[in-house]
Amino acid sequence: MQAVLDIISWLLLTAGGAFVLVGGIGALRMPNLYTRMHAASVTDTVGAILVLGGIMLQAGLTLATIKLAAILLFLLITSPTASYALANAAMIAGVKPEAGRAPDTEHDS
Amino acid sequence: MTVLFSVFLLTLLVITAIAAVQSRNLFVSVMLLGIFSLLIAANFLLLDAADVALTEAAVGAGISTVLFLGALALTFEREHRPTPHRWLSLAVVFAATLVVLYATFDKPKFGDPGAPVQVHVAPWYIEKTPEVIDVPNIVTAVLASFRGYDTLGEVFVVFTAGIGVLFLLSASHGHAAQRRPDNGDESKIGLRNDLIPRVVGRLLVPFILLFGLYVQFHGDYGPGGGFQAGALIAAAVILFALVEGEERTLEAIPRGALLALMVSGALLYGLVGVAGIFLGGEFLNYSVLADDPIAGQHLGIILIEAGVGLTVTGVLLSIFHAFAARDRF
Amino acid sequence: MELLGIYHYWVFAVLLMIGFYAVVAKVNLVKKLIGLSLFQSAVFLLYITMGKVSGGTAPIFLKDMIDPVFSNPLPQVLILTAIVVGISTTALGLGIVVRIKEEYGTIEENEIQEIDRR
Amino acid sequence: MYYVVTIATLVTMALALVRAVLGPTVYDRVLSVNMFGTKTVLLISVIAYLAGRPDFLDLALAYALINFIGVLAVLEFFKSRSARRLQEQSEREDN
Repeated sequence: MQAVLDIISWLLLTAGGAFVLVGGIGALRMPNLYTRMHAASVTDTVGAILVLGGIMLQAGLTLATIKLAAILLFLLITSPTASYALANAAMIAGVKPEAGRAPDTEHDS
Repeated sequence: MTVLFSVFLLTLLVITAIAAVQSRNLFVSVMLLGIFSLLIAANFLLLDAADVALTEAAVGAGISTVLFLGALALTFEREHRPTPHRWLSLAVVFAATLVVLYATFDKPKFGDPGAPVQVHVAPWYIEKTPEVIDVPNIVTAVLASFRGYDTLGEVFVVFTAGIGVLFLLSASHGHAAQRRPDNGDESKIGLRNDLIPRVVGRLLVPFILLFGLYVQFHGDYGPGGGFQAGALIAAAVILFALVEGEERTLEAIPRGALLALMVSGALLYGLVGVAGIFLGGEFLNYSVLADDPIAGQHLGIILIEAGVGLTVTGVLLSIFHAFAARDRF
Repeated sequence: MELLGIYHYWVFAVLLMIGFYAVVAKVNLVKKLIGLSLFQSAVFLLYITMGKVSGGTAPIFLKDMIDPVFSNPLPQVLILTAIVVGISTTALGLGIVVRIKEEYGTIEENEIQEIDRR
Repeated sequence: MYYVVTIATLVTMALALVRAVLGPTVYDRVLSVNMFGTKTVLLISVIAYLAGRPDFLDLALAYALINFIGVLAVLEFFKSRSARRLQEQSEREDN
């Protein structure tokens, strides 16, 4: 039983690590703001679920698991909201979601 | 392996710091400062300082960004001029860096248990804490009981800084600045009319408050204490102010209440100390507060931490309101 | 391993000097305060680094600990309070900068000096 | 096995930092600050188990709750600033 749990948790952790990494590469390499945001926010959520889930399996039924569940819950609430607010603010400020390169109008102004 | 992680994080830390100083856009600097705070908190954790990391988390993640942004909203967003005498300053700084680097070779080895810092008073604290105070968190024991004088001083420094900000920013406005009148355009576009962040923000506020109270009263058993809790609770109220607006926050917690928090926290700390004298001990000796010395210590530590928490909350919120009342950002 | 350990001190030195550079060379007052907080953080890092004991753990007793090795709690206490004091004093500095801007209309040091000379 | 996640998180942090330094718009920087926050939560949770100290999870919980505030404050700032600019523009046009 313990071995099975270990293997599942190992798989979850590795998959989580992979997603996190892919998100990082996407946030760096994607051509414009909205695609970068897509890469970062989606993998943020999946990565958090997988990594924290993997740790939860290791922790077993303790107070730590409840804390991990709370962390996961709050991350699942706040992280997409922050992404939404960010995209919304960028839209209002006039950064257009165009294909290809980002418009160079609003460099840090 | 942990040392390697630490080295990696420290390298990122240096890059962040250089980028923050080098950027002429002050927003970018402030945002990089936020990243800097996250990195240094992770580093503190790797160096076994859980309490310090929690403090950095509570202060650096929200409050310091909000304060810097508040100041930027009232001043300018960009540096207007390039740095004068740049090469001269760089040369001086480079020379000074070499001197400090040379000095590091005489430092005790990293992690050496025989270094002078480790053998002076720390072993005594670690050995005596279970016996004299009996709380699991040695940091709290040292902070609140063994070195209560230091902490009293720090609380009064925080208090004084808060008073100073109130004096500076509640002065009547100079001729240059006038309070921008509230107009429909601005309030229509702000966060207050953006439903999703508003709902989520309001949902989070009670949880942050609850977590703040947990950190306050669980400080004897795990990482936490008055300083961290004060910063967390202040952060919760600031979040409320961001999503619901200044006026509603001031309706809930008026300025007078914040002043009362500030003063009562510092007074509570002082009074606990004086109570020690009246009960036949020394100033800030909690052992005499109850029949059993250890119960007295526990009581004293809880009261002191409560005082610290009240003052820190009051001061940070007063500072925030002082900046926000100058102009809405 | 030894070099990796001393790396912490080097980072302290470099961060300290980055902060120092911002304070002495930059003319923008907010930038100076940012430099000051970097300087502060460097000092925090030095203290915490010195308190680390190899093989040690955070100085909090857990129930199932047998003969634990703890890192030094004293620097942690000093820095914990210093962080909160640091943010309050930074806020005080920012308050002064805001007042300067309202009176002089600028936060660049050399422009303020020019106005004063007039 | 925690090492895999830790290394992945650290590398991602480095990538996010590069994005934060490069920009080009402020929103990119806010995005990387937000990413950095989530990655820090994960990193701290993993380190807590790496070090065998589950009580460190309090710290990750604090970040999970608070990170949001910095991002919201920045966005609020930009929104009201662009609103102010629009208004100044319209005032100029009115005159």
